[in-house]
Amino acid sequence: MSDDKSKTSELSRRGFIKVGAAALTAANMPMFFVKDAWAAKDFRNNPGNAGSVKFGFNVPQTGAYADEGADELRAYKLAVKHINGEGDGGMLNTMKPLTLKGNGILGKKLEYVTGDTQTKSDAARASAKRMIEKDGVVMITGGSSSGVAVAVQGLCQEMGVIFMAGLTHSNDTTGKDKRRYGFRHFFNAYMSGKALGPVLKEEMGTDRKAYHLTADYTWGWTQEESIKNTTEALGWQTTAAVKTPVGAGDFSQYITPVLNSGADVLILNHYGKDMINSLTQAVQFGLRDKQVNGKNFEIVVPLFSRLMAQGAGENIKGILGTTNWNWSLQDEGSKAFVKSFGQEYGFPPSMAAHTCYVQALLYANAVEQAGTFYPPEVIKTLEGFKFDGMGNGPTEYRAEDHQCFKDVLVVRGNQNPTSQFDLLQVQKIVPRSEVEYDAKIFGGELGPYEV
Amino acid sequence: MNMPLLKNDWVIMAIFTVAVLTAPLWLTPVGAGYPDLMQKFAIFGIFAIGFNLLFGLTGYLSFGHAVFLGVGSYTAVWSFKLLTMNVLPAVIFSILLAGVFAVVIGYLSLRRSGIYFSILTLAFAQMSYNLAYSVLTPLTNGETGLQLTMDDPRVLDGPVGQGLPSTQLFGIEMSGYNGFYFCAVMLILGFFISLRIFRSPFGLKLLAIKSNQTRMKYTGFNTRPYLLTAFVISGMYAGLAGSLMAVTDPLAGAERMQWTASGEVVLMTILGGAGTLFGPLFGAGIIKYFENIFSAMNDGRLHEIFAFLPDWLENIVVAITGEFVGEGWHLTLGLLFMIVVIFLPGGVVEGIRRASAYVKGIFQSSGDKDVALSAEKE
Amino acid sequence: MDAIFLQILNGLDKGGAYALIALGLTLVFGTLGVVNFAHGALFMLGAFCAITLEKILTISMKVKDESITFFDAYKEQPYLEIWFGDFGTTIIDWSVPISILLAIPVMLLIGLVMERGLIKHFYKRPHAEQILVTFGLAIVLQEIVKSFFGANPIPSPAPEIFSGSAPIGVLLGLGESVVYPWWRLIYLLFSGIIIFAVFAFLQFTTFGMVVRAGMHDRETVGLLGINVEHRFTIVFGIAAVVAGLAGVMYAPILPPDYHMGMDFLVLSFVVVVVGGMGSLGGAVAAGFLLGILQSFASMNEVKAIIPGIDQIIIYLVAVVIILVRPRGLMGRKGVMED
Amino acid sequence: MSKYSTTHRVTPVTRAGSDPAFFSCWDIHSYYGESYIVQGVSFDVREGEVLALLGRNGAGKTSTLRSIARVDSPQVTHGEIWLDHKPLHSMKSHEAAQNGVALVPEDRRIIAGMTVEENLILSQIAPPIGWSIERIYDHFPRLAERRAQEATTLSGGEQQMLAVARALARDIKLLLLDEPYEGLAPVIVHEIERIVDGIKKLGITTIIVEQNAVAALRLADRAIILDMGQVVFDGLAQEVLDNEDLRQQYLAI
Repeated sequence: MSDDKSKTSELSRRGFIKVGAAALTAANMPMFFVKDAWAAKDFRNNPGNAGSVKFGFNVPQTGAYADEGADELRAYKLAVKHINGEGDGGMLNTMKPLTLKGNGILGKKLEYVTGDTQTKSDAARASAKRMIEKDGVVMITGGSSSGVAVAVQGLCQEMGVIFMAGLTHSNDTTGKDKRRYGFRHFFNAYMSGKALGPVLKEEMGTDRKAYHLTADYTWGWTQEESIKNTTEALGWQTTAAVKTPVGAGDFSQYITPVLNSGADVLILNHYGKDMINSLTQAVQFGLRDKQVNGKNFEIVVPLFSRLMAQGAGENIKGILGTTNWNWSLQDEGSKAFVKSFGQEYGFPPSMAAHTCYVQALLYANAVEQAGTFYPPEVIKTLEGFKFDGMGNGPTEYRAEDHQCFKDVLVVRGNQNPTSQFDLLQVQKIVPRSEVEYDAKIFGGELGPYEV
Repeated sequence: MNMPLLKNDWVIMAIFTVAVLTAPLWLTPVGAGYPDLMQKFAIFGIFAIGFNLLFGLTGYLSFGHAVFLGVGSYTAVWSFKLLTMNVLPAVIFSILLAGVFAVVIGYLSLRRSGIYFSILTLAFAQMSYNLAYSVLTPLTNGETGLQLTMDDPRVLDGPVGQGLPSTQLFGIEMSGYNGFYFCAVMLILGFFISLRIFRSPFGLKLLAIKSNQTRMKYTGFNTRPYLLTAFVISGMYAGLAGSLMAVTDPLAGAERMQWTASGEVVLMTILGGAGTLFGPLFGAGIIKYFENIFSAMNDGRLHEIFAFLPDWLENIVVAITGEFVGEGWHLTLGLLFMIVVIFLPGGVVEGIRRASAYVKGIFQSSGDKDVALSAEKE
Repeated sequence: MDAIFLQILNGLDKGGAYALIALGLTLVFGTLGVVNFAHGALFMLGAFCAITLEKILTISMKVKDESITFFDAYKEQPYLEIWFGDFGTTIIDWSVPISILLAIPVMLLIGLVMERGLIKHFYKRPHAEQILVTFGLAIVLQEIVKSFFGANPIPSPAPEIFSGSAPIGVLLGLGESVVYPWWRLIYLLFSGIIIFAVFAFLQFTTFGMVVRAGMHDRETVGLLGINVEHRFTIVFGIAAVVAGLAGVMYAPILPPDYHMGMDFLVLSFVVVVVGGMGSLGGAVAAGFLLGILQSFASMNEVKAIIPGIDQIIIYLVAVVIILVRPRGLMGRKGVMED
Repeated sequence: MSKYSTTHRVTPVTRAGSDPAFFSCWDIHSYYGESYIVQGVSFDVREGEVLALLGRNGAGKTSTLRSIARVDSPQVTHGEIWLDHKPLHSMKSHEAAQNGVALVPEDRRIIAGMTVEENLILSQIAPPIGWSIERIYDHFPRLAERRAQEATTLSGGEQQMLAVARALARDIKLLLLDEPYEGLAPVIVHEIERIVDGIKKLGITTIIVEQNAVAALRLADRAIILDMGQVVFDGLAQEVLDNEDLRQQYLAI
C-alpha cells in the first residue's frame, strides 16, 4: 500500500485496509522499496532532500504525431535549460510575475525523463506510470491528442502527480473530464468557435450554408458542436454534418455529396493526417473554385497547426482557422521564446512547442512560488494564477476548471510566404474576453486536492 | 528444454511460481522492477499464453484476438461502475463475457481455415474497434475511454468519500505491487491451466489437428468442437487479461481492440516461440520491455550509460545508439523481429534450447562435438 | 442520380487503388506462397520515390531572409527554374508523373534485393514466421523513411493542368454539378492500364505463361526444366513495381507519410482474401467491389438508416463473402487454407 | 541405419561413378520432414533398359523417383545419383530436367487453366527440346483433336497421354514413370501400355513404378523390390514372376 502511494495518511482515510493485507504486502515487498517510502514526507515522489527533481515529458515519438512530439521535446529541453539557468533564459526574461531564480526549482537542479505516448491512451498511461513509479517524477506533461490527455490526466489525479496537458483541444479536457491535478494551456474547441465567429461573419457574411465533415470521435463532436453553435448564432444554416471515420485516408465519398448539397461553406472538423487528407482532396474536387448561391465556396478548418499546414502544402493557402500561438507574434514573450528556440535548433517553434515550453515554466514557477512540491499547494498556486509575457497577452489559469484563458489567434494560410516557415498569417487576435465562458456549461468535477 | 528435471510438471510449476513472485527482485537491475511494467508483463503474459493455446496447439492464427481483450476491459470497468470496486466480480464477468463473444466469433470464423480464418477474426475485431471508437460511444466512451466517475451507481458499495474509489480485493487496493501480485497469481493459475491443457488428451487432439486436419476429417473425427473449445478458452484468457488491465488501471479504451493490438500478441507468441510453454511469456516480456524501457531512453540517459567510455568514443556510441532508442525504438523492434526469425526459427525458446544444447556439448565431451550436434537434432 | 453516379466513380477510384495493391500482393502469394506484410511498405516507398524526385528537382538556391537572425529562414528558388526558366517550372510541376521513370527501376531493384536477400529464405518456413520477418522488414523500412523525411505527411501535388475537376456531367449530359477531379480520373485510367498490362503480360507472353503455370504447380514446372525460382524473383520485382507505381500516382491524392503502407496493409489483405487466395482476377474484382460498397455506405442516406455502416462495411462484406463462399470470390482450393 | 535390414537385402555391387553404368544411384537417404522414407537405396540402370520399381504402399517407390528427379521433397540427405556421368545429386529439379530426367508423376500434374497445347509448349521452354509438337500430335492424334481444350478437362487416359507427351517433348535420357496405369479403366490401360511399349522401343531408359506389378513386369527387363525404404531384391523381371515367395512377401500378389 504505502509503497505505491508513499503516504501514510491514506491508510486511515480509506479505512478499509485490513491488517492482514498490509502484512502480506509488506512480506512481498522487496526491501529496497520500503526504504524511501517511509522516510518520505506525505506525498508521492517527494524529492525531500535530493539535489534534483525530475519532470516527465510524455510525447508521441512514434505514429502520426511524431514530428509534433519531437518539437514538444525540443521545447521541453529548452525549458529545462532555462529553468536551470543555462542558455539565454528565454521567457524567464519576460514572464511576469516571476518567482523562478534560474537555479533550478527551489534550488534543486531540474532533470527530465522522456516517454512515448504513441498517441494511444494505454501506451501513454503506461509511460506515465513508469515515470511516476520508476523515475519518481514530480510532474508530467505532454501529449498530442485529447484522448491521451484525458487518460493521462485521470491517471495523474489518481496517483497524485500534477499533469500539464500538451496539445488537447477537446472541451472535455477541462469540461466533463476535468481533474484537480490537470491544467491546460491550450485553447479548446469552444474558444475556436467563439474566435472564428466574428471573422467568419466579416469574411463570409451571415447568409451561409455550412456543411460539416467531422471526425467521428469525441474531439470531432465537441468541435462540430462548438462551431455549429457559433455559426448558427450568426444566422448560418447547417446543411449537413457528416461523421467520417478516423484515418479514412480517402475522403472522396464524403466530399462528392458536398458538391450538390447547396452548401457554400465546408467546415472540416478534422485534425492531423485526416485534416491534411480531407483538405487536399476537397481542393482537388474543385471546391475552392466553386460558386454556390452566387458566393465563392469557402473551406474552414477550425483547428490549424503549422505542421498540418506543411502537410497540406499549397492547399492551405487562404484557408481560415484558429491556432493557439504562432511564432510570428510580436509580443516580448513570443519574441524571446522564438529567439532562443531558433538559436538552439535553427528553425522556429510550433504551437505545440510553445504550449509545452510554457507549461513546464508555469509549473516550475508555481512550485517556486508555493515554496514546496506538495501538489495541493502547487495546485492552489496555479489555480487562478494570472500572468503575462508568455505570448497571447495577459493570461489566467481559471480556478474553476483549470482552463487557461488568453487571446486566441485566427489565422489564414499564407498566400505569399516570405520564407519556408512563413505558412500562417495571423488574421486577427481575438481578445480573451470574447472567448470566455462559464465553467459550468461543460459540467464535470475537479475532484479532491488530496489523493 | 530436455533436462529431465523439467519433465516433471510440479517442478516446472514450482520454479515458475518462485520466478514470478520474486520478479521485483530480479527485474530491478534491468530497470523493469516497477509495478506498472511488471503488471504488464503478467497481463500480456496471460494474453499470450491464451493465444498460444489456440495458435500454438491448433495452428489457427487468429488476427483479431484483441477484441476479447477489449471486451474484458469494458466489462470490468462497467462492473466497477455499476456494481462494486471489488475486482472479483469484474474478473469473473469479463471472462464470461469474453467467452460469450468467443463462442459467437469462433463459431462463425472456425467454419473456415487458414488465412480465411485469420481474416474473419480480423474483420470481427476491426468492426468491434471501429464501432467502439465511434458509434458505440455511449457504451465505451469512444476515444477517451471508459472511465470511473463520481456519479457511478456502484450499487454494492456504499457511498464513497472524496475522489474516485480504487479497485480493491476485499479491501486490498489493487494498484502498485498489490496489483502486480494479483496479476502474478492469475498468471501462475493461467500458466498451470495451460500446462495441464498441453499435457491433456485434449491438448494432444489439438496438436493432431494442427499436424493433419484433413486426415482427421477423413477418419470421421469432427474437429470443430475441439477447435471451438480451444478458441473459447483462449478468448477467455484474453478476457482475463483485459479485465486485469482494468483492475490495475480502471480505464478501457477502444484501441485495445485495434488490429495492431491483435498483431502484437501474434508477434509476441511467434517471437517467443509458438507452441512452446514458455515462449509466449518471453515474447510478451521482450515486446513490453522494449515499449517501456527502450522508448524511454534519450540522449541524456545514454550519456549516463556510456559515461565510462572516453569522451570522443562516448559521443560516437551515443550518436549511433541514439538512433535505436527513444523515437527509434520501433526500428530496434523491427530489426529484432527479423533477426530472431532469420537466426532463430522457432523463436527465443529455440534460441535458449540451442544455447543450452551447445553449453551441454561443451561440458559433456571435450573433443566429441557430435554430442552437441545430436542434442540439437533431437 | 448524379450522387449515385459520383459515388460509383469514387468507388471505382478507390477500388483502383485497392486492386493495384492487392494485385501485387496476390502475385507474391500465388507464386512464392509468401505472406508479405512488407507489401504496404513497398506502396509507401513508391510514394516516396515521387517525394524524392520532387526534392531533387527542387534543389534550390536559398536567399537568406536577413530580417530574421536566429534561425535559418530563407526564400528559395529551384535551380531548375533559374537555369531553364518556365521549362524548369514545368518539369517541377510534372514531378509526380515523371517520378514513374524513377520508381520503375528503383522499385524493381528493391523488389529483387528483397526477394534474393530475405524472402527467398522463407519459402518453406511457416506462414507465421514469414509474417514476423516481413512485418519486421516493414517496420524497418518505414522507420528509415521516417528518419529521412519525418513523420508528417508531405504534399506532392499533381501537375497544374490536372488540378481542377473535369466537367464530366456536361460531357455525359448529366448536368453541370457532376464534376470529378482530373487527377482521380487519371488514377482510375492508370490503374486500369496497369491491371491490364499485368494481365496481358501473364496471358500473352511465354514468361507470363510460365508464371501462371508456376502459380498452379511450381514443382511440375520445375520438372519441365524451367528455373521457376529465378522467374518468381522477377515476379516479386514486378509486384514491387506495381505497388510502387500505385504509390507514386496516389501521392497527389494522399500526401505520403512514412506510415501510409501500414494503413493500407490490413485493407489490402482483406481485399486479397475476399477475392480468393491465389486469384489475380479475384483480387481485382474484390478491390473494385469493396471500393464501390464503401462509397455507397458512406452516403448520408445510407448512414441515416444504419449509423456507422461506413466504418465497418468492408469488414462486414468480407465476413459475409468468406462465410458464403469458402474461398472468397475466386479462390482456389488448397491455397493458404492450412 | 540398418535397423530394418532384412534377409533379402542386396549389397550394392557397384559404387556410383566408379562404374560406367548409364544411371546409378548409390546409398540415397531421403526425408519428408521428420519421417525417414528412403533408407539407403542403391541400384544401376543400363542404357535403354526398363526397370520396374516394385513394392507395397509406403515402401518408398515414389519417394525414390522423386529423389532422383530432385524435387524439393523428399529431401535427400545422403547419397549419390549419376546419370550419364552427370551428378544429379548436386542439382535442383530444373537442372536435372535439363540434363535429361523426366518425371511423369503419379497424379499426372497437368497444369490447370491451360490448354493441351500450352501444356506442351511449356515443356519446350527449357532445353533440351525433344519431339516437335507436330510430331507429338502425329503420335497422339487424340491430343491433336483436343489441342485447344483446357487440359484438366481431359479424361484420365488422355491426361496420362499428355503427361507422357510432355516428357517426350523434351530430349530425355531417363524417363521416370510413376503409376502410369493408376485409376484408369482396363481398356485405357492397354492403350497406355502400348504407348509405354513404344517408348521402350525408342530405347529410352525408363524406371517404372507400378502397383500393378504384373503389368510392369511384362514391360520391364529388370525389377527392384523395395521394402520399408530399402532394396530387398534386385534381379531380372522374370525372376520376380517366377518367385512366388518373393511376390507374396513383398508385393502381396
